[in-house]
Amino acid sequence: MLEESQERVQFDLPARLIYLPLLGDCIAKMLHSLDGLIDPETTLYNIQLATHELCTNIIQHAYQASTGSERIEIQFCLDRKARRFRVNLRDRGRQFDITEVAEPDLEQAQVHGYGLFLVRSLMDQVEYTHKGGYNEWQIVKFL
Amino acid sequence: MLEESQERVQFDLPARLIYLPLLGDCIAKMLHSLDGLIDPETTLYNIQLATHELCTNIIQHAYQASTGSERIEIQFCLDRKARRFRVNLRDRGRQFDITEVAEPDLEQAQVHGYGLFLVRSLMDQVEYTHKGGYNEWQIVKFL
Amino acid sequence: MIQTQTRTIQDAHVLDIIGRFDSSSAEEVASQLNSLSSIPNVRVIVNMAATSFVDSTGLATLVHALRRCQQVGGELVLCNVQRPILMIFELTRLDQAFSIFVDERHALQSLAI
Amino acid sequence: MIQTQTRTIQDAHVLDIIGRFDSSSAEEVASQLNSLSSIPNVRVIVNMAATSFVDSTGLATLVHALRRCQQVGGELVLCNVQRPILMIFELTRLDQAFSIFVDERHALQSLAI
Ligand SMILES: Nc1ncnc2c1ncn2[C@@H]1O[C@H](COP(=O)(O)OP(=O)(O)O)[C@@H](O)[C@H]1O
Ligand SMILES: Nc1ncnc2c1ncn2[C@@H]1O[C@H](COP(=O)(O)OP(=O)(O)O)[C@@H](O)[C@H]1O
Repeated sequence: MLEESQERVQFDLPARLIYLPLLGDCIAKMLHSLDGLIDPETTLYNIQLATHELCTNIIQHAYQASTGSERIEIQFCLDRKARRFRVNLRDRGRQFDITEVAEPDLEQAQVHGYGLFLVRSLMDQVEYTHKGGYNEWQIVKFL
Repeated sequence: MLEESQERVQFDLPARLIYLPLLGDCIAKMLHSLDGLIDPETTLYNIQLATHELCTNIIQHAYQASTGSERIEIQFCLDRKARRFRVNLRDRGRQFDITEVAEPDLEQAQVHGYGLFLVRSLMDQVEYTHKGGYNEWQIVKFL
Repeated sequence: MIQTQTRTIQDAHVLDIIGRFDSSSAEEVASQLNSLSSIPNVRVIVNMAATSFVDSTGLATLVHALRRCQQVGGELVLCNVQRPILMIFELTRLDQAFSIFVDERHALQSLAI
Repeated sequence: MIQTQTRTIQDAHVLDIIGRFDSSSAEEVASQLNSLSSIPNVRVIVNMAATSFVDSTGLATLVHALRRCQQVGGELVLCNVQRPILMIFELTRLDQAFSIFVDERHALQSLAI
Protein backbone atom coordinates (compact mmCIF):
# COMPACT_ATOMS: atom_id res chain seq x y z
CA MET A 1 0.00 0.00 0.00
CA LEU A 2 1.13 3.51 -0.70
CA GLU A 3 1.58 5.58 2.40
CA GLU A 4 0.38 9.15 2.29
CA SER A 5 2.58 11.51 4.19
CA GLN A 6 -0.46 12.61 6.22
CA GLU A 7 -2.53 10.20 8.25
CA ARG A 8 -5.77 11.79 9.45
CA VAL A 9 -8.55 10.44 11.68
CA GLN A 10 -11.68 12.28 12.75
CA PHE A 11 -14.20 11.57 15.51
CA ASP A 12 -17.49 13.20 16.40
CA LEU A 13 -18.51 11.94 19.85
CA PRO A 14 -20.95 12.56 22.68
CA ALA A 15 -19.05 14.50 25.37
CA ARG A 16 -18.77 11.53 27.71
CA LEU A 17 -15.78 10.15 29.56
CA ILE A 18 -16.48 6.56 28.47
CA TYR A 19 -15.32 7.33 24.92
CA LEU A 20 -11.94 8.80 25.81
CA PRO A 21 -10.01 5.50 25.80
CA LEU A 22 -10.87 5.17 22.08
CA LEU A 23 -8.86 8.33 21.43
CA GLY A 24 -5.80 7.00 23.20
CA ASP A 25 -6.04 3.74 21.26
CA CYS A 26 -6.33 5.63 17.99
CA ILE A 27 -3.24 7.73 18.73
CA ALA A 28 -1.36 4.50 19.47
CA LYS A 29 -2.35 2.99 16.12
CA MET A 30 -1.33 6.12 14.25
CA LEU A 31 2.07 6.47 15.91
CA HIS A 32 2.74 2.76 15.59
CA SER A 33 3.35 3.19 11.88
CA LEU A 34 6.04 5.84 12.36
CA ASP A 35 9.64 4.71 12.47
CA GLY A 36 12.52 6.34 14.22
CA LEU A 37 10.76 7.70 17.29
CA ILE A 38 13.01 8.31 20.26
CA ASP A 39 11.35 6.69 23.27
CA PRO A 40 8.09 5.84 21.47
CA GLU A 41 6.39 4.64 24.67
CA THR A 42 6.75 7.98 26.45
CA THR A 43 5.96 10.06 23.37
CA LEU A 44 2.76 8.10 22.84
CA TYR A 45 1.81 8.31 26.51
CA ASN A 46 2.34 12.06 26.62
CA ILE A 47 0.18 12.77 23.56
CA GLN A 48 -2.49 10.44 24.95
CA LEU A 49 -2.44 12.18 28.32
CA ALA A 50 -2.54 15.72 26.91
CA THR A 51 -5.47 14.84 24.64
CA HIS A 52 -7.26 13.15 27.54
CA GLU A 53 -6.79 16.17 29.81
CA LEU A 54 -8.21 18.60 27.25
CA CYS A 55 -11.19 16.32 26.65
CA THR A 56 -11.99 15.85 30.35
CA ASN A 57 -11.80 19.63 30.76
CA ILE A 58 -14.28 20.07 27.92
CA ILE A 59 -16.63 17.49 29.42
CA GLN A 60 -16.33 18.72 33.00
CA HIS A 61 -15.72 22.48 32.67
CA ALA A 62 -16.82 23.69 29.22
CA TYR A 63 -20.02 21.63 29.32
CA GLN A 64 -21.16 22.27 32.84
CA ALA A 65 -24.92 21.99 32.67
CA SER A 66 -25.38 18.80 30.76
CA THR A 67 -28.33 18.31 28.43
CA GLY A 68 -26.99 14.96 27.28
CA SER A 69 -26.48 16.13 23.70
CA GLU A 70 -23.07 17.85 24.03
CA ARG A 71 -20.47 16.79 21.53
CA ILE A 72 -16.73 16.89 20.94
CA GLU A 73 -15.16 16.85 17.49
CA ILE A 74 -11.66 15.49 17.39
CA GLN A 75 -9.14 15.39 14.60
CA PHE A 76 -5.78 13.67 14.76
CA CYS A 77 -3.26 14.34 12.07
CA LEU A 78 0.11 12.64 11.82
CA ASP A 79 2.41 14.28 9.31
CA ARG A 80 5.14 11.75 8.63
CA LYS A 81 7.27 14.11 6.57
CA ALA A 82 7.07 17.04 8.97
CA ARG A 83 7.26 14.53 11.86
CA ARG A 84 4.41 16.26 13.62
CA PHE A 85 1.36 14.98 15.48
CA ARG A 86 -1.51 17.47 15.70
CA VAL A 87 -4.70 17.23 17.73
CA ASN A 88 -7.66 19.53 17.03
CA LEU A 89 -10.64 19.63 19.36
CA ARG A 90 -13.90 21.51 18.92
CA ASP A 91 -16.79 21.97 21.33
CA ARG A 92 -19.73 24.31 21.83
CA GLY A 93 -19.36 24.68 25.60
CA ARG A 94 -18.76 27.86 27.54
CA GLN A 95 -15.84 29.99 26.51
CA PHE A 96 -12.56 29.27 28.21
CA ASP A 97 -11.11 32.06 30.31
CA ILE A 98 -7.35 31.84 30.63
CA THR A 99 -7.36 34.25 33.57
CA GLU A 100 -9.24 31.66 35.63
CA VAL A 101 -6.31 29.34 35.49
CA ALA A 102 -3.57 29.64 38.07
CA GLU A 103 -0.41 27.61 37.51
CA PRO A 104 -0.18 24.86 40.09
CA ASP A 105 2.29 25.53 42.91
CA LEU A 106 4.78 22.75 42.26
CA GLU A 107 6.41 23.27 45.66
CA GLN A 108 3.35 21.80 47.27
CA ALA A 109 1.29 18.80 46.20
CA GLN A 110 -2.06 19.93 44.81
CA VAL A 111 -5.45 18.27 44.65
CA HIS A 112 -6.30 19.95 41.35
CA GLY A 113 -4.96 22.23 38.68
CA TYR A 114 -2.47 19.85 37.03
CA GLY A 115 -4.57 19.37 33.88
CA LEU A 116 -3.60 22.35 31.75
CA PHE A 117 -0.12 22.38 33.24
CA LEU A 118 0.39 18.86 31.89
CA VAL A 119 -0.97 19.78 28.46
CA ARG A 120 1.42 22.75 28.22
CA SER A 121 4.38 20.77 29.52
CA LEU A 122 3.88 17.68 27.39
CA MET A 123 3.10 19.30 24.03
CA ASP A 124 5.19 21.66 21.90
CA GLN A 125 2.33 23.98 20.94
CA VAL A 126 -0.98 24.72 22.64
CA GLU A 127 -3.51 27.10 21.09
CA TYR A 128 -7.03 28.00 22.08
CA THR A 129 -9.48 30.13 20.11
CA HIS A 130 -13.17 30.83 20.41
CA LYS A 131 -15.02 31.55 17.18
CA GLY A 132 -18.51 31.17 15.81
CA GLY A 133 -19.72 29.67 19.06
CA TYR A 134 -17.03 27.01 18.99
CA ASN A 135 -14.10 26.51 21.31
CA GLU A 136 -11.16 25.25 19.30
CA TRP A 137 -8.05 23.71 20.78
CA GLN A 138 -4.98 22.78 18.79
CA ILE A 139 -2.05 20.98 20.35
CA VAL A 140 1.04 19.87 18.48
CA LYS A 141 3.92 17.55 19.24
CA PHE A 142 7.06 17.32 17.13
CA LEU A 143 8.34 13.79 16.82
CA MET B 1 -26.39 13.50 33.25
CA LEU B 2 -29.45 13.49 31.06
CA GLU B 3 -29.49 10.69 28.58
CA GLU B 4 -30.63 11.48 25.08
CA SER B 5 -32.62 8.71 23.51
CA GLN B 6 -30.14 8.70 20.62
CA GLU B 7 -26.43 8.07 21.09
CA ARG B 8 -24.45 8.83 17.95
CA VAL B 9 -20.76 8.44 17.15
CA GLN B 10 -19.03 9.27 13.87
CA PHE B 11 -15.65 8.32 12.48
CA ASP B 12 -13.78 9.37 9.38
CA LEU B 13 -10.84 7.02 8.94
CA PRO B 14 -8.18 5.96 6.47
CA ALA B 15 -9.37 2.70 4.86
CA ARG B 16 -6.88 0.54 6.76
CA LEU B 17 -7.42 -2.66 8.70
CA ILE B 18 -5.47 -1.40 11.73
CA TYR B 19 -8.31 0.96 12.68
CA LEU B 20 -11.11 -1.61 12.70
CA PRO B 21 -10.69 -2.69 16.34
CA LEU B 22 -11.57 0.89 17.36
CA LEU B 23 -14.98 0.40 15.80
CA GLY B 24 -15.67 -2.76 17.76
CA ASP B 25 -14.60 -1.06 20.99
CA CYS B 26 -16.88 1.88 20.27
CA ILE B 27 -19.88 -0.38 19.66
CA ALA B 28 -19.13 -2.07 22.99
CA LYS B 29 -19.12 1.25 24.84
CA MET B 30 -22.37 2.32 23.24
CA LEU B 31 -24.24 -0.91 23.96
CA HIS B 32 -22.85 -1.08 27.48
CA SER B 33 -25.19 1.71 28.52
CA LEU B 34 -28.32 -0.11 27.35
CA ASP B 35 -30.21 -2.18 29.90
CA GLY B 36 -32.37 -5.19 29.27
CA LEU B 37 -30.45 -6.78 26.42
CA ILE B 38 -31.05 -10.49 26.00
CA ASP B 39 -27.64 -12.13 25.70
CA PRO B 40 -25.66 -8.86 25.52
CA GLU B 41 -22.37 -10.64 24.78
CA THR B 42 -23.63 -12.29 21.59
CA THR B 43 -25.58 -9.25 20.43
CA LEU B 44 -22.48 -7.10 20.79
CA TYR B 45 -20.30 -9.67 19.07
CA ASN B 46 -22.66 -9.98 16.13
CA ILE B 47 -22.86 -6.24 15.49
CA GLN B 48 -19.09 -5.98 15.82
CA LEU B 49 -18.55 -8.82 13.36
CA ALA B 50 -21.05 -7.53 10.78
CA THR B 51 -19.49 -4.05 10.89
CA HIS B 52 -16.02 -5.53 10.62
CA GLU B 53 -16.97 -7.66 7.60
CA LEU B 54 -18.41 -4.70 5.70
CA CYS B 55 -15.34 -2.60 6.46
CA THR B 56 -12.87 -5.30 5.37
CA ASN B 57 -14.87 -5.69 2.14
CA ILE B 58 -14.62 -1.94 1.55
CA ILE B 59 -10.89 -1.98 2.20
CA GLN B 60 -10.15 -5.13 0.21
CA HIS B 61 -12.77 -5.11 -2.57
CA ALA B 62 -14.20 -1.61 -3.04
CA TYR B 63 -10.76 0.02 -2.77
CA GLN B 64 -8.73 -2.33 -4.90
CA ALA B 65 -6.00 -0.13 -6.30
CA SER B 66 -4.79 1.68 -3.26
CA THR B 67 -3.47 5.22 -3.47
CA GLY B 68 -3.11 5.43 0.31
CA SER B 69 -5.72 8.15 0.67
CA GLU B 70 -8.93 6.05 0.65
CA ARG B 71 -11.31 6.74 3.48
CA ILE B 72 -14.30 5.19 5.23
CA GLU B 73 -16.93 7.25 7.01
CA ILE B 74 -18.72 5.42 9.77
CA GLN B 75 -21.70 6.41 11.83
CA PHE B 76 -23.09 4.41 14.73
CA CYS B 77 -26.46 5.31 16.12
CA LEU B 78 -28.04 3.67 19.14
CA ASP B 79 -31.69 4.57 19.55
CA ARG B 80 -32.57 3.61 23.11
CA LYS B 81 -36.29 4.20 22.70
CA ALA B 82 -36.66 2.35 19.43
CA ARG B 83 -34.13 -0.21 20.73
CA ARG B 84 -32.24 -0.13 17.46
CA PHE B 85 -28.55 -0.05 16.61
CA ARG B 86 -27.75 1.35 13.19
CA VAL B 87 -24.44 1.38 11.33
CA ASN B 88 -23.92 3.61 8.28
CA LEU B 89 -20.80 3.27 6.14
CA ARG B 90 -19.71 5.41 3.22
CA ASP B 91 -16.83 4.96 0.82
CA ARG B 92 -15.78 6.16 -2.62
CA GLY B 93 -14.55 2.82 -3.91
CA ARG B 94 -15.83 0.92 -6.89
CA GLN B 95 -19.53 0.23 -7.06
CA PHE B 96 -20.70 -2.98 -5.49
CA ASP B 97 -22.30 -5.49 -7.83
CA ILE B 98 -24.70 -7.78 -6.06
CA THR B 99 -24.69 -10.22 -8.98
CA GLU B 100 -21.03 -10.96 -8.27
CA VAL B 101 -21.91 -12.50 -4.98
CA ALA B 102 -22.88 -16.14 -4.78
CA GLU B 103 -24.28 -17.40 -1.49
CA PRO B 104 -21.79 -19.75 0.12
CA ASP B 105 -22.66 -23.43 -0.18
CA LEU B 106 -23.17 -24.28 3.48
CA GLU B 107 -23.10 -28.02 2.73
CA GLN B 108 -19.41 -27.73 2.09
CA ALA B 109 -16.79 -25.77 4.01
CA GLN B 110 -15.65 -22.75 1.97
CA VAL B 111 -12.42 -20.81 1.89
CA HIS B 112 -14.23 -17.56 1.10
CA GLY B 113 -17.62 -16.00 0.62
CA TYR B 114 -18.81 -16.01 4.25
CA GLY B 115 -18.47 -12.23 4.67
CA LEU B 116 -21.74 -10.92 3.26
CA PHE B 117 -23.55 -14.06 4.34
CA LEU B 118 -22.59 -13.25 7.94
CA VAL B 119 -23.67 -9.63 7.60
CA ARG B 120 -27.08 -10.67 6.26
CA SER B 121 -27.54 -13.40 8.85
CA LEU B 122 -26.46 -11.38 11.87
CA MET B 123 -28.29 -8.12 11.18
CA ASP B 124 -32.00 -7.43 10.78
CA GLN B 125 -31.67 -5.03 7.84
CA VAL B 126 -28.95 -4.66 5.22
CA GLU B 127 -29.15 -1.95 2.56
CA TYR B 128 -26.70 -0.85 -0.08
CA THR B 129 -27.00 2.15 -2.37
CA HIS B 130 -24.63 3.92 -4.71
CA LYS B 131 -25.14 7.64 -5.19
CA GLY B 132 -23.08 10.68 -6.01
CA GLY B 133 -19.92 8.59 -6.27
CA TYR B 134 -20.44 7.15 -2.79
CA ASN B 135 -21.21 3.60 -1.77
CA GLU B 136 -23.51 3.68 1.22
CA TRP B 137 -24.22 0.73 3.46
CA GLN B 138 -26.79 0.72 6.22
CA ILE B 139 -27.19 -2.21 8.56
CA VAL B 140 -29.63 -2.33 11.46
CA LYS B 141 -30.05 -4.56 14.48
CA PHE B 142 -33.12 -4.49 16.72
CA LEU B 143 -32.24 -4.99 20.35
CA MET C 1 -3.35 -7.58 18.35
CA ILE C 2 -2.59 -11.28 17.95
CA GLN C 3 -0.12 -13.71 19.40
CA THR C 4 0.31 -17.35 18.53
CA GLN C 5 2.23 -20.06 20.29
CA THR C 6 2.70 -23.73 19.58
CA ARG C 7 3.13 -26.43 22.19
CA THR C 8 3.42 -30.19 21.94
CA ILE C 9 1.33 -32.45 24.17
CA GLN C 10 1.80 -36.18 23.68
CA ASP C 11 1.58 -36.61 19.91
CA ALA C 12 -0.40 -33.46 19.29
CA HIS C 13 0.66 -29.96 18.29
CA VAL C 14 -1.37 -27.34 20.11
CA LEU C 15 -1.68 -23.89 18.54
CA ASP C 16 -2.92 -21.14 20.87
CA ILE C 17 -4.44 -18.16 19.08
CA ILE C 18 -4.41 -15.22 21.45
CA GLY C 19 -6.38 -12.08 20.57
CA ARG C 20 -8.07 -11.13 17.31
CA PHE C 21 -7.94 -13.66 14.49
CA ASP C 22 -8.97 -11.54 11.50
CA SER C 23 -7.80 -10.22 8.13
CA SER C 24 -4.92 -8.32 9.77
CA SER C 25 -3.55 -11.36 11.52
CA ALA C 26 -4.72 -14.35 9.47
CA GLU C 27 -1.41 -14.58 7.62
CA GLU C 28 0.53 -15.13 10.81
CA VAL C 29 -1.80 -17.95 11.86
CA ALA C 30 -1.80 -19.36 8.32
CA SER C 31 1.97 -19.62 8.26
CA GLN C 32 2.01 -21.47 11.59
CA LEU C 33 -0.69 -23.84 10.35
CA ASN C 34 1.06 -24.31 7.02
CA SER C 35 4.22 -25.56 8.62
CA LEU C 36 2.27 -27.93 10.89
CA SER C 37 0.20 -29.29 8.02
CA SER C 38 3.30 -30.31 6.11
CA ILE C 39 4.02 -33.02 8.71
CA PRO C 40 2.56 -36.41 7.64
CA ASN C 41 -0.30 -37.61 9.90
CA VAL C 42 -0.02 -34.46 11.97
CA ARG C 43 -2.48 -33.97 14.84
CA VAL C 44 -3.29 -30.33 15.44
CA ILE C 45 -5.37 -28.84 18.24
CA VAL C 46 -6.23 -25.18 17.77
CA ASN C 47 -6.93 -23.84 21.25
CA MET C 48 -9.18 -20.78 21.02
CA ALA C 49 -9.56 -20.10 24.75
CA ALA C 50 -7.95 -16.69 24.31
CA THR C 51 -9.29 -15.96 20.83
CA SER C 52 -11.52 -12.92 21.22
CA PHE C 53 -12.68 -12.44 17.65
CA VAL C 54 -12.73 -14.47 14.41
CA ASP C 55 -13.81 -12.94 11.11
CA SER C 56 -14.56 -14.60 7.77
CA THR C 57 -10.88 -14.54 6.85
CA GLY C 58 -10.11 -16.33 10.12
CA LEU C 59 -12.73 -18.97 9.32
CA ALA C 60 -11.32 -19.40 5.82
CA THR C 61 -7.82 -19.83 7.23
CA LEU C 62 -9.02 -22.65 9.48
CA VAL C 63 -10.93 -24.38 6.65
CA HIS C 64 -7.84 -24.20 4.47
CA ALA C 65 -5.66 -25.69 7.22
CA LEU C 66 -8.21 -28.45 7.90
CA ARG C 67 -8.06 -29.52 4.25
CA ARG C 68 -4.27 -29.52 4.21
CA CYS C 69 -4.12 -31.63 7.37
CA GLN C 70 -6.57 -34.13 5.92
CA GLN C 71 -4.48 -34.32 2.73
CA VAL C 72 -1.44 -35.49 4.71
CA GLY C 73 -3.55 -38.04 6.61
CA GLY C 74 -3.64 -35.84 9.69
CA GLU C 75 -6.31 -34.22 11.78
CA LEU C 76 -7.12 -30.71 12.94
CA VAL C 77 -9.57 -30.08 15.76
CA LEU C 78 -10.63 -27.03 17.75
CA CYS C 79 -11.17 -26.53 21.46
CA ASN C 80 -12.25 -23.89 23.99
CA VAL C 81 -14.18 -21.87 21.43
CA GLN C 82 -15.93 -18.94 23.13
CA ARG C 83 -19.67 -18.89 22.82
CA PRO C 84 -20.22 -15.97 20.40
CA ILE C 85 -17.58 -17.46 18.11
CA LEU C 86 -19.08 -20.93 18.41
CA MET C 87 -22.39 -19.47 17.27
CA ILE C 88 -20.68 -18.24 14.09
CA PHE C 89 -19.39 -21.75 13.45
CA GLU C 90 -22.96 -22.97 13.82
CA LEU C 91 -24.40 -20.28 11.55
CA THR C 92 -21.95 -21.13 8.77
CA ARG C 93 -22.36 -24.86 9.56
CA LEU C 94 -18.61 -25.06 9.98
CA ASP C 95 -19.36 -26.80 13.28
CA GLN C 96 -20.03 -29.82 11.05
CA ALA C 97 -16.74 -29.61 9.20
CA PHE C 98 -14.68 -29.24 12.40
CA SER C 99 -14.57 -31.39 15.50
CA ILE C 100 -14.92 -28.88 18.32
CA PHE C 101 -14.11 -29.90 21.91
CA VAL C 102 -14.81 -28.15 25.19
CA ASP C 103 -11.20 -28.35 26.30
CA GLU C 104 -7.78 -29.68 25.45
CA ARG C 105 -8.23 -32.86 27.45
CA HIS C 106 -11.25 -33.90 25.42
CA ALA C 107 -9.50 -32.95 22.20
CA LEU C 108 -6.49 -35.08 23.13
CA GLN C 109 -8.69 -38.05 24.03
CA SER C 110 -10.36 -37.98 20.63
CA LEU C 111 -7.05 -37.73 18.79
CA ALA C 112 -5.62 -40.66 20.75
CA ILE C 113 -8.23 -43.13 19.46
CA MET D 1 -11.67 -0.25 32.63
CA ILE D 2 -10.37 -0.39 36.18
CA GLN D 3 -10.13 -2.99 38.87
CA THR D 4 -8.85 -2.55 42.40
CA GLN D 5 -7.93 -5.11 44.99
CA THR D 6 -6.59 -4.82 48.51
CA ARG D 7 -4.27 -7.28 50.17
CA THR D 8 -2.54 -7.28 53.54
CA ILE D 9 1.16 -8.05 53.83
CA GLN D 10 2.64 -7.95 57.31
CA ASP D 11 1.33 -4.66 58.73
CA ALA D 12 0.73 -3.02 55.38
CA HIS D 13 -2.37 -2.72 53.21
CA VAL D 14 -1.55 -3.10 49.54
CA LEU D 15 -3.88 -1.56 46.99
CA ASP D 16 -3.46 -2.78 43.42
CA ILE D 17 -4.79 -0.43 40.77
CA ILE D 18 -5.35 -2.39 37.58
CA GLY D 19 -6.07 -0.54 34.33
CA ARG D 20 -6.85 3.12 33.77
CA PHE D 21 -6.84 5.39 36.80
CA ASP D 22 -8.61 8.49 35.49
CA SER D 23 -11.68 10.71 35.94
CA SER D 24 -14.00 7.79 35.13
CA SER D 25 -12.54 5.53 37.75
CA ALA D 26 -11.02 7.84 40.37
CA GLU D 27 -14.07 7.57 42.62
CA GLU D 28 -13.70 3.84 42.97
CA VAL D 29 -10.04 4.20 43.98
CA ALA D 30 -10.87 7.14 46.26
CA SER D 31 -13.43 5.13 48.20
CA GLN D 32 -10.94 2.28 48.73
CA LEU D 33 -8.31 4.76 49.89
CA ASN D 34 -10.79 6.60 52.10
CA SER D 35 -11.62 3.51 54.08
CA LEU D 36 -7.94 2.63 54.50
CA SER D 37 -7.04 6.15 55.59
CA SER D 38 -9.54 6.03 58.44
CA ILE D 39 -7.38 3.43 60.21
CA PRO D 40 -5.01 5.08 62.73
CA ASN D 41 -1.31 4.72 61.76
CA VAL D 42 -2.30 2.88 58.61
CA ARG D 43 0.46 1.83 56.22
CA VAL D 44 -0.65 1.82 52.60
CA ILE D 45 1.27 0.63 49.58
CA VAL D 46 -0.30 1.56 46.26
CA ASN D 47 1.01 -0.96 43.76
CA MET D 48 0.85 0.48 40.26
CA ALA D 49 2.43 -2.41 38.37
CA ALA D 50 -0.75 -2.88 36.37
CA THR D 51 -1.78 0.78 36.20
CA SER D 52 -1.67 1.68 32.52
CA PHE D 53 -2.72 5.32 32.70
CA VAL D 54 -3.04 8.05 35.36
CA ASP D 55 -4.59 11.42 34.60
CA SER D 56 -4.65 14.61 36.68
CA THR D 57 -7.71 13.38 38.57
CA GLY D 58 -5.83 10.19 39.42
CA LEU D 59 -2.89 12.25 40.70
CA ALA D 60 -5.24 14.43 42.78
CA THR D 61 -6.84 11.32 44.27
CA LEU D 62 -3.44 10.06 45.40
CA VAL D 63 -2.43 13.43 46.87
CA HIS D 64 -5.70 13.59 48.78
CA ALA D 65 -5.18 10.07 50.18
CA LEU D 66 -1.59 10.85 51.12
CA ARG D 67 -2.75 13.81 53.22
CA ARG D 68 -5.46 11.79 54.93
CA CYS D 69 -3.02 9.02 55.80
CA GLN D 70 -0.56 11.53 57.24
CA GLN D 71 -3.38 13.06 59.30
CA VAL D 72 -4.01 9.73 61.05
CA GLY D 73 -0.29 9.24 61.69
CA GLY D 74 -0.03 6.75 58.84
CA GLU D 75 1.95 6.47 55.63
CA LEU D 76 1.15 6.00 51.97
CA VAL D 77 3.80 4.97 49.48
CA LEU D 78 3.81 3.93 45.83
CA CYS D 79 5.57 1.12 44.05
CA ASN D 80 6.07 -0.38 40.57
CA VAL D 81 5.18 2.84 38.79
CA GLN D 82 5.58 2.40 35.03
CA ARG D 83 8.07 4.69 33.38
CA PRO D 84 5.79 7.07 31.42
CA ILE D 85 3.70 7.54 34.57
CA LEU D 86 6.78 8.06 36.72
CA MET D 87 7.82 10.83 34.36
CA ILE D 88 4.51 12.58 35.05
CA PHE D 89 5.23 12.38 38.78
CA GLU D 90 8.59 13.99 38.09
CA LEU D 91 7.11 16.72 35.88
CA THR D 92 4.58 17.70 38.56
CA ARG D 93 7.27 17.21 41.26
CA LEU D 94 4.91 14.81 42.98
CA ASP D 95 7.85 12.41 43.09
CA GLN D 96 8.96 14.62 46.00
CA ALA D 97 5.67 14.38 47.87
CA PHE D 98 5.46 10.59 47.52
CA SER D 99 7.94 7.90 48.42
CA ILE D 100 8.11 5.76 45.29
CA PHE D 101 9.71 2.30 45.42
CA VAL D 102 10.73 -0.04 42.64
CA ASP D 103 8.78 -2.94 44.08
CA GLU D 104 6.69 -4.13 47.01
CA ARG D 105 9.64 -5.60 48.85
CA HIS D 106 11.43 -2.26 49.00
CA ALA D 107 8.21 -0.48 49.98
CA LEU D 108 7.66 -2.96 52.83
CA GLN D 109 11.25 -2.54 54.04
CA SER D 110 10.84 1.22 54.29
CA LEU D 111 7.53 0.96 56.14
CA ALA D 112 9.00 -1.50 58.65
CA ILE D 113 11.58 0.99 59.95
N1 LIG E 1 -12.25 23.64 28.45
C1 LIG E 1 -12.47 24.45 29.51
N2 LIG E 1 -13.54 25.28 29.53
C2 LIG E 1 -13.77 26.07 30.59
N3 LIG E 1 -12.98 26.11 31.67
C3 LIG E 1 -11.89 25.34 31.73
C4 LIG E 1 -11.57 24.47 30.64
N4 LIG E 1 -10.45 23.82 30.96
C5 LIG E 1 -10.07 24.25 32.16
N5 LIG E 1 -10.94 25.17 32.64
C6 LIG E 1 -10.81 25.91 33.91
O1 LIG E 1 -9.43 25.91 34.27
C7 LIG E 1 -9.25 25.33 35.55
C8 LIG E 1 -7.97 24.53 35.61
O2 LIG E 1 -8.05 23.39 34.78
P1 LIG E 1 -7.02 22.21 34.94
O3 LIG E 1 -5.65 22.76 34.90
O4 LIG E 1 -7.33 21.19 33.92
O5 LIG E 1 -7.24 21.63 36.40
P2 LIG E 1 -8.55 20.99 37.06
O6 LIG E 1 -9.40 20.48 35.94
O7 LIG E 1 -7.98 19.92 37.92
O8 LIG E 1 -9.19 22.11 37.83
C9 LIG E 1 -10.49 24.48 35.79
O9 LIG E 1 -10.77 24.32 37.13
C10 LIG E 1 -11.54 25.25 35.04
O10 LIG E 1 -12.07 26.28 35.86
N1 LIG F 1 -17.78 -3.43 -0.71
C1 LIG F 1 -17.59 -4.20 -1.80
N2 LIG F 1 -17.27 -3.63 -2.96
C2 LIG F 1 -17.05 -4.37 -4.05
N3 LIG F 1 -17.17 -5.72 -4.09
C3 LIG F 1 -17.49 -6.35 -2.95
C4 LIG F 1 -17.71 -5.62 -1.75
N4 LIG F 1 -18.03 -6.51 -0.79
C5 LIG F 1 -18.00 -7.72 -1.36
N5 LIG F 1 -17.68 -7.65 -2.67
C6 LIG F 1 -17.60 -8.77 -3.62
O1 LIG F 1 -18.40 -9.82 -3.13
C7 LIG F 1 -17.62 -11.00 -2.93
C8 LIG F 1 -18.11 -11.77 -1.69
O2 LIG F 1 -17.78 -11.05 -0.52
P1 LIG F 1 -17.81 -11.76 0.88
O3 LIG F 1 -19.10 -12.46 1.02
O4 LIG F 1 -17.48 -10.76 1.92
O5 LIG F 1 -16.69 -12.88 0.80
P2 LIG F 1 -15.11 -12.73 0.55
O6 LIG F 1 -14.72 -11.35 0.94
O7 LIG F 1 -14.55 -13.80 1.42
O8 LIG F 1 -14.92 -13.01 -0.92
C9 LIG F 1 -16.20 -10.53 -2.84
O9 LIG F 1 -15.30 -11.52 -3.27
C10 LIG F 1 -16.20 -9.32 -3.76
O10 LIG F 1 -16.01 -9.71 -5.10
